[in-house]
Amino acid sequence: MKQVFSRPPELIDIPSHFCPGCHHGLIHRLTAEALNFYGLRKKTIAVSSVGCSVFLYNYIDVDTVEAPHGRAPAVATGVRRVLPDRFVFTYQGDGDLAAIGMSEIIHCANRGENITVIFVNNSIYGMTGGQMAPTTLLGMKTATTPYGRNFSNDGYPIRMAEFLAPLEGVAFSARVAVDKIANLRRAKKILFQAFQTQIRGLGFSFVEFLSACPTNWGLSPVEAARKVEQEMIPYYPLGIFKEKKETDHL
Amino acid sequence: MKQVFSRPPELIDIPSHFCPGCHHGLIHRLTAEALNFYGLRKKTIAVSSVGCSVFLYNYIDVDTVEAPHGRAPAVATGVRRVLPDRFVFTYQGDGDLAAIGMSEIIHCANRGENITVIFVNNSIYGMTGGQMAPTTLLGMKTATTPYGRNFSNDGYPIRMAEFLAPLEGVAFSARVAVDKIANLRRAKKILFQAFQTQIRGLGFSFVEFLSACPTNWGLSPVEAARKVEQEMIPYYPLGIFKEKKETDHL
Amino acid sequence: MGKVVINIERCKGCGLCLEACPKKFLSIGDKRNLNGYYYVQSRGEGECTGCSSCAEMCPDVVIEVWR
Amino acid sequence: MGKVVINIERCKGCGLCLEACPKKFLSIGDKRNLNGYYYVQSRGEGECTGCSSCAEMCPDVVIEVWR
Amino acid sequence: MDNFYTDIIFSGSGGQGVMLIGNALSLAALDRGYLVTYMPSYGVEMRGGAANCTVVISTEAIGSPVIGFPEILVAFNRDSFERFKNRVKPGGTVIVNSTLVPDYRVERKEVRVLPVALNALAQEIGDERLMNIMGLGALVELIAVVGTGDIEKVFPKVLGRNFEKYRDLYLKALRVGAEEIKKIK
Amino acid sequence: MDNFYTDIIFSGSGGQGVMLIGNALSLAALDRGYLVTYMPSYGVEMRGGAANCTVVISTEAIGSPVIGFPEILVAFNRDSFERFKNRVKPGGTVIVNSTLVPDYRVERKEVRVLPVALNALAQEIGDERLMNIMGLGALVELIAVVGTGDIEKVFPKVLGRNFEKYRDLYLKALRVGAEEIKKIK
Amino acid sequence: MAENEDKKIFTRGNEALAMAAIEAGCRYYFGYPITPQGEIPEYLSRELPKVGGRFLQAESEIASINMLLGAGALGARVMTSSSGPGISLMQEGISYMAGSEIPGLIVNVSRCGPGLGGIAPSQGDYFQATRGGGHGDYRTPVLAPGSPQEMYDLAFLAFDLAFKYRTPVMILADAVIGQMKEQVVRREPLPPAPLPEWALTGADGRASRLLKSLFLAEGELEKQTLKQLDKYHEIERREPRWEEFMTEDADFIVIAFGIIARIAKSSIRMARKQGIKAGLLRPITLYPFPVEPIQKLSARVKKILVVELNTGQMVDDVRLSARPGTGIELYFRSPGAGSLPSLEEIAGEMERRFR
Amino acid sequence: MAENEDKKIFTRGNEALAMAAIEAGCRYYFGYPITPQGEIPEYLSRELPKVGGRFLQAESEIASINMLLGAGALGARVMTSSSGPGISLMQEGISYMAGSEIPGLIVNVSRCGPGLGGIAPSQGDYFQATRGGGHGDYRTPVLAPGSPQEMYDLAFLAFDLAFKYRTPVMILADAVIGQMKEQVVRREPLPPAPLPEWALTGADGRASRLLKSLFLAEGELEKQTLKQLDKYHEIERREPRWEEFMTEDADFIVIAFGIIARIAKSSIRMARKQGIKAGLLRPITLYPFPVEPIQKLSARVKKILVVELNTGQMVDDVRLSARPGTGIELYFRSPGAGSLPSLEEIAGEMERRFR
Ligand SMILES: Cc1ncc(C[n+]2csc(CCOP(=O)(O)OP(=O)(O)O)c2C)c(N)n1
Ligand SMILES: Cc1ncc(C[n+]2csc(CCOP(=O)(O)OP(=O)(O)O)c2C)c(N)n1
Ligand code: SF4
Ligand code: SF4
Ligand code: SF4
Ligand code: SF4
Ligand code: SF4
Ligand code: SF4
Ligand SMILES: [Mg+2]
Ligand SMILES: [Mg+2]
Repeated sequence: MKQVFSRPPELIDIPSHFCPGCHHGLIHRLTAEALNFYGLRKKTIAVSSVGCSVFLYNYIDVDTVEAPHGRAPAVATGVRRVLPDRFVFTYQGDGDLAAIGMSEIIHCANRGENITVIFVNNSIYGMTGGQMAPTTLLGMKTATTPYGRNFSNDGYPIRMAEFLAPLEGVAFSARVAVDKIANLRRAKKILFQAFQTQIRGLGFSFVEFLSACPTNWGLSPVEAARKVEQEMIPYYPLGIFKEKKETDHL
Repeated sequence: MKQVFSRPPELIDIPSHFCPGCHHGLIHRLTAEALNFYGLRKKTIAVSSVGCSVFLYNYIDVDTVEAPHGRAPAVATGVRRVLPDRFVFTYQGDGDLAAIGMSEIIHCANRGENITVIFVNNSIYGMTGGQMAPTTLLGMKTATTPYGRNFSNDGYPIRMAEFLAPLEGVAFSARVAVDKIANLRRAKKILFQAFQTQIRGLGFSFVEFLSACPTNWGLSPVEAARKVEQEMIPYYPLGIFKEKKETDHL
Repeated sequence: MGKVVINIERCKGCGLCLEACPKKFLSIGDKRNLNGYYYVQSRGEGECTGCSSCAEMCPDVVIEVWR
Repeated sequence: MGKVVINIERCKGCGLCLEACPKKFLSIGDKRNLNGYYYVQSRGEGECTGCSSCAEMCPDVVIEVWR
Repeated sequence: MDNFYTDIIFSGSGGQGVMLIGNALSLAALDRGYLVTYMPSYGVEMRGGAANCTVVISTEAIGSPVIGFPEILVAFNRDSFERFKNRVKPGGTVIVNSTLVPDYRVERKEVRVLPVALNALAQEIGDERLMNIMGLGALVELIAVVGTGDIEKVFPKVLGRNFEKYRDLYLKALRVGAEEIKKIK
Repeated sequence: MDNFYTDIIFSGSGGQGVMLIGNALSLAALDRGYLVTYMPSYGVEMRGGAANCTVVISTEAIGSPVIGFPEILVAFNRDSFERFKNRVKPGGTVIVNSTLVPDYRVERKEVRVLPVALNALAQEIGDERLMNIMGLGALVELIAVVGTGDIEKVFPKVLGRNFEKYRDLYLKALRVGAEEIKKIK
Repeated sequence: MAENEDKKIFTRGNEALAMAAIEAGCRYYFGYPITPQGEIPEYLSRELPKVGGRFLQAESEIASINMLLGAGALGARVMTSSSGPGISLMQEGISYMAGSEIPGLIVNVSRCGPGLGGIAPSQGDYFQATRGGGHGDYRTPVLAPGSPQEMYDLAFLAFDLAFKYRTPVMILADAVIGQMKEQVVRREPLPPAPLPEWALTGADGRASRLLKSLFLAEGELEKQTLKQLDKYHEIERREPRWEEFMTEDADFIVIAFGIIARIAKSSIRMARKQGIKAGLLRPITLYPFPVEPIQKLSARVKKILVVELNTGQMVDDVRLSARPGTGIELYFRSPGAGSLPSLEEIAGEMERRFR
Repeated sequence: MAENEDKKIFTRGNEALAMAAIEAGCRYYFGYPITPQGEIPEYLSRELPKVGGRFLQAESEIASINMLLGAGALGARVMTSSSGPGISLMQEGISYMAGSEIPGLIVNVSRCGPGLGGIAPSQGDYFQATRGGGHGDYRTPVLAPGSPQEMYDLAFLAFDLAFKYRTPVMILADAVIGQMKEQVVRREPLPPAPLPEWALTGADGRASRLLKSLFLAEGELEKQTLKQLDKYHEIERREPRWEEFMTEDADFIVIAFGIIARIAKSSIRMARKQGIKAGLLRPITLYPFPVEPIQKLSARVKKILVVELNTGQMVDDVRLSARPGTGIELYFRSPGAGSLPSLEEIAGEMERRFR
């Protein structure tokens, strides 16, 4: 018999701190697999962000700098400018990227920084205990929308993958999910594509992962995954929204 | 004989501090005319921003609060939440709104705050002496792009009116110019439309004015106006990009 | 038939009004105002229709128009 | 014909793997591991094809698959 | 009232209802005229499932609601037992859930360990989830500052409607816990 | 070198080349072995067209490069004349551009006013824009710290290629300015 | 919750503060989530709509403070809350509010830094709070609650001061005071306050108003700052608040605030039992600092021990306040998980230094 | 410009600093426009590309400081520059850099506040700079140049200190020092510095590295902060720098920094002519503050006059440094257009107080 599935060595072999059924774990693994596939461990500089995934560096075995909440794209820009030949990625939650970090992500994308952004949209602030995120669905109750998110007070949930796509600097933008095996496998392919976008120097690549937060959704892991399918995907369609085939600016 | 053109009383009768031929003066006047037309003086709260137009309050005779650089949309949100029946507008330069204030403008737009944003895109930092703005055209030399703006270092000039339009909260988004009389008259109509959008409670309205900065462009006022026509409008097309006819969220 | 009244002390001589005048009724003169600007004046030929274009294009709201 | 190796002490009993198994080969047992989680185990019936779906869906990378 | 002071750490995993019983004890002691502080764990501390709270009950003004070395530890699972057992003050007591920590051991002589098979006993009376209430019953019996009756009075506040519905079960759990302690203390 | 100190404010509107002559004077004085500071107006101060700079020339270490009350004012237009005229130190001097400020008047007796019709004279020699150089010539003659020759030496640095092209014109402007002052000082 | 209707409640510091804010007339909240202050927005998102107020989770702390500025400019009672990193991000906005004389309440339920640091309690933001972490010459009154009861009481005081002096006011609590529950006695809610005469409302029947911090004309900013300085001097004269505990006969004084002062009180009781005549001075206002009582005490006592949960910040203010020559010592614990000193630890320090 | 090739040049403070940064090995600049520091980015946008460096105008000050953090994490010599409001916005990032021990240079060419304030020179950011305007217990070395020459020299020192101590370093200048031109003598550019052993470069042939400021485990943050505290103590011991001027025989001492110290020197010359034996102590490092020389002088002189262009900030540090009982007075001008004191004004104050 041959081992057909094993932990990628880029994913450090320790127990994770994530709640049971949290999709962060899956997205971490896919990231490690992509690093592995392209042989990037030795030339990668990762930028972690603030959220449940702050401990990225405990799990992914690459050089890492911890960015302040929301600022990973700016930190990554600093990294990128100094070492243009390294592989650089950020890993950011939806509070981090789409609320406090909105300016940094847009300008980074618009500059076409040749980095990859892994964006984990779980429609909630996980780490701080379940407050409304910019991505929280309308009507959803959270710690700070006890009566449900309401457009006229709280605005609409924002679709980052589509929103960023029109920016000239964006070479690749897509949305994926890991709620079931088919989506997960497609997610992996798309993440690999994003990595390749950077490797080929095409510019800014962005992959939005729909992700379950069973804890703050108050659901079991299986129910939470189902909510991704039944409530999130209808509002946040999966797909590739931009895909440059070659650099336009060199 | 009848007087067919005179200074609107909302525009305080003092000399302006703007450079000769600066379009800020025109945009100020159109703003005053709109306030006049809709009889808004008594119920308006204006939010000024930081840039050459910081002295808005010296010219426009309404209650005004001065926002920190880039934060006018947040300040306006505070205003709007306390007094939902007042007329609220911000007046912001392109450095202010599209660089440092990117996060605030997007979130304000996305929330659909019922305010009007007057956005003055002169493709440069006027007040601080002609540095690159997010809107500076490619190739343009500025104090901080002495070799011309270059995409691979500085990113692409950003088209705010189009960029904001897809956000659900945005009720009205348009781009206008005041470089010659036809454009100016159309600009006035569109500004009035934006004001009406707010008056009717439809949500966030946004008017981007292409504007000349003869001083920092190093051109005469007439040449500068011509540059608006020949270089800016081709990249920044005039038009209405979004126009909601009724509220969708009440 | 129109008439323009120019507040010459406020004029900055930018020339936007003359560009806008369909009648080429205006010009920049050779006298300076107190602020040192060569200010705008009627060219002394042609006729003003009172169309207001000049006034509308003036960033400093220097011109009043009568008709 | 496949085989799954489950690192039961790492399992958090979330159940995502069993949902993913086309063969319904896995189940959550009634024993807890040291962390207090009821962990996943083979149901003892059916057959594992070694398709890896379970392992791929496990957020905690608990399962190794052989084929 | 005589001078009195005690402090307790309740500790377990997220779902075990640790905070709830800490609150109940606090309110009951308050009703009895004591000064009380309650200090929960919070934030990232809670990720990975740990949850604990500290209750201080005293007749004198309470300084710190945070107790490094408690007089009493109520440990609902292995992690919390391991984390806090060596911090219990000399002369102090540990109530440990022996269902989940069958091999409980405190190396220190001066600390008394009272094992109660909380999950098992709770299952016996019909619902494993009542283990926290049972733990509270045990603790109340141990410290003898408030009675189970006092706890009963505050239950509506902390349990809400559930209490109306399952009143008897709750009270039974409380009682069983207390009785277990009586047996061994 | 004997002890020496003077400070000058050059003031005019944006296009008048005020900063340029301040720089030229500074460099020339530096070459002569003086200590020199140059302080420009900057930022929003410059909006609306005002521009000024302050040059301090001294044999002793210079404290403030910002001078509230200068010994000498060179005023190229009305605004700057009005703004600074009453700040000139008792015993000080104002060189004023009498083309643009025909009705110059300083109310204070202790201040000497030297009118030079800079625009007019510059026009005469062929280019009104040379008024700033002419003003510099006047100032140099007045303070007699550096000669027009010293200024000539630094012109390539501050004027760049223009100087090669219009060398004679620049020097003429300098001379005319100096001569005007000689006439009236 | 039913318990909220009683006058005596057992509640968390954060909730007590939020409750008091509403009772003090606050109707607007703008804030961004951060631990350990989460219960404040949680409470207000639930309760503000019930009293006709508005709760908005802002997209960032920068947006929050600027929404505060906008709402405050209308004369509304408005607040935000955050912790360490979020408060740092607010510094520009706070400076603008101070410069524009716009009132508002900023709550810092302090956690440990620098950087992301941790979420344990801390007093490491003392300098930032009391010296104006933002640019320019301004100060903000800073209130340091020592219990949930004071979280409650000081919220009232904060709004009083904010409107009396037209200034942003900060409540500097810490994770323990914010998270702990204790009994709190509530008072009567304040009646609605009249709109201040500087408030922006639309220039209806009056000249238009302006709130700004830019003063460019010669002499203008200096004048404005000196006016503000007078205000700060008045605050320094009239508003210092502190608690003295067993100081009457004390030979030794501990100076501490917030959670540390609470613990130190128990330590003092312990030390007294051991025959050390110690007392406590607890600054309740960190700015204005209670200079006078420290001056007085320092003339009398043998030694002062400053205890802080940081690497030594307030000790500067104590040194600046005490009579020259006073023996002032510092005991600190650098904040972080597990570093909150116990009462025995502080008592031990007293023993060591006061014996 | 041809003049740049000489070793003696007549240049603006801002340009001298930018020039020196390049010569000290700085190859990366991230910054956002603001007056009065515009010449720094202007110079660097022109010159950095010529030496293989990168210049990026960031979208904001927050982005700037975080780009600094990212570039600094790679061991690169990197800088930003700003003024008042922009520096306030950087406080979170500076705190993170300090917490993560990432070096970098932050230049504050100070203007007046609070809020938008004005663009006149100011020393109103003294507290912010020296006390850590950000959250948590950290300090940053702060260098205060008094001339264009020192703008030049201190840029070298700043990078030295930043890398020696793995810390962000601030140069606190003011609008006058930044804008004025004066003669500057240049030195030889530094040879390229070796990459520090903590730098992130990709984990090639070694274990992966991590730079962070989060320390959650029990005791971890306390340990880290105490380690940093040792560093700060070392800085306080080894790095104070100051200038003394005519202090040997002085009966009176003026203490001032930056532009004020420059002016005060002339005032002292004037006072000496009037027979007042005055001298000047000018702190060059504001943190570490030159405690020792002030202690020494205070034991000897009759009075100390602190002169500041703010409402009185450094005076606290002087009080904390001087021997108890020293007569310390403060003369300040609140910053704003037209409020820079003249030499006569300061001399007058000396006359009044020292006579
Ligand atoms: C400046 C700042 N503001 C707020 C916080 C508190 N905080 C920590 S994580 C977080 C958001 C977490 O949500 P998200 O980014 O969606 O990540 P998730 O935990 O959901 O994966 C916040 C607000 C902080 N650390 N810094
Ligand atoms: C936080 C902050 N950063 C920078 C500045 C400096 N500043 C003043 S105005 C301005 C930008 C002006 O450009 P723009 O917004 O395009 O307005 P314009 O002058 O061109 O009309 C800047 C960067 C500031 N005042 N505050
Ligand atoms: S709180 Fe949510 S996002 Fe965070 S670890 Fe738990 S499940 Fe995952
Ligand atoms: S600098 Fe430009 S934008 Fe500013 S006033 Fe002058 S022309 Fe207008
Ligand atoms: S009103 Fe019309 S015709 Fe008359 S001057 Fe003006 S633009 Fe010309
Ligand atoms: S447009 Fe106005 S300011 Fe310009 S020249 Fe005409 S009148 Fe003068
Ligand atoms: S490998 Fe496939 S068949 Fe085997 S247990 Fe896993 S999912 Fe089921
Ligand atoms: S998915 Fe993993 S953690 Fe979840 S039950 Fe299966 S093996 Fe256990
Ligand atoms: Mg999230
Ligand atoms: Mg602009």
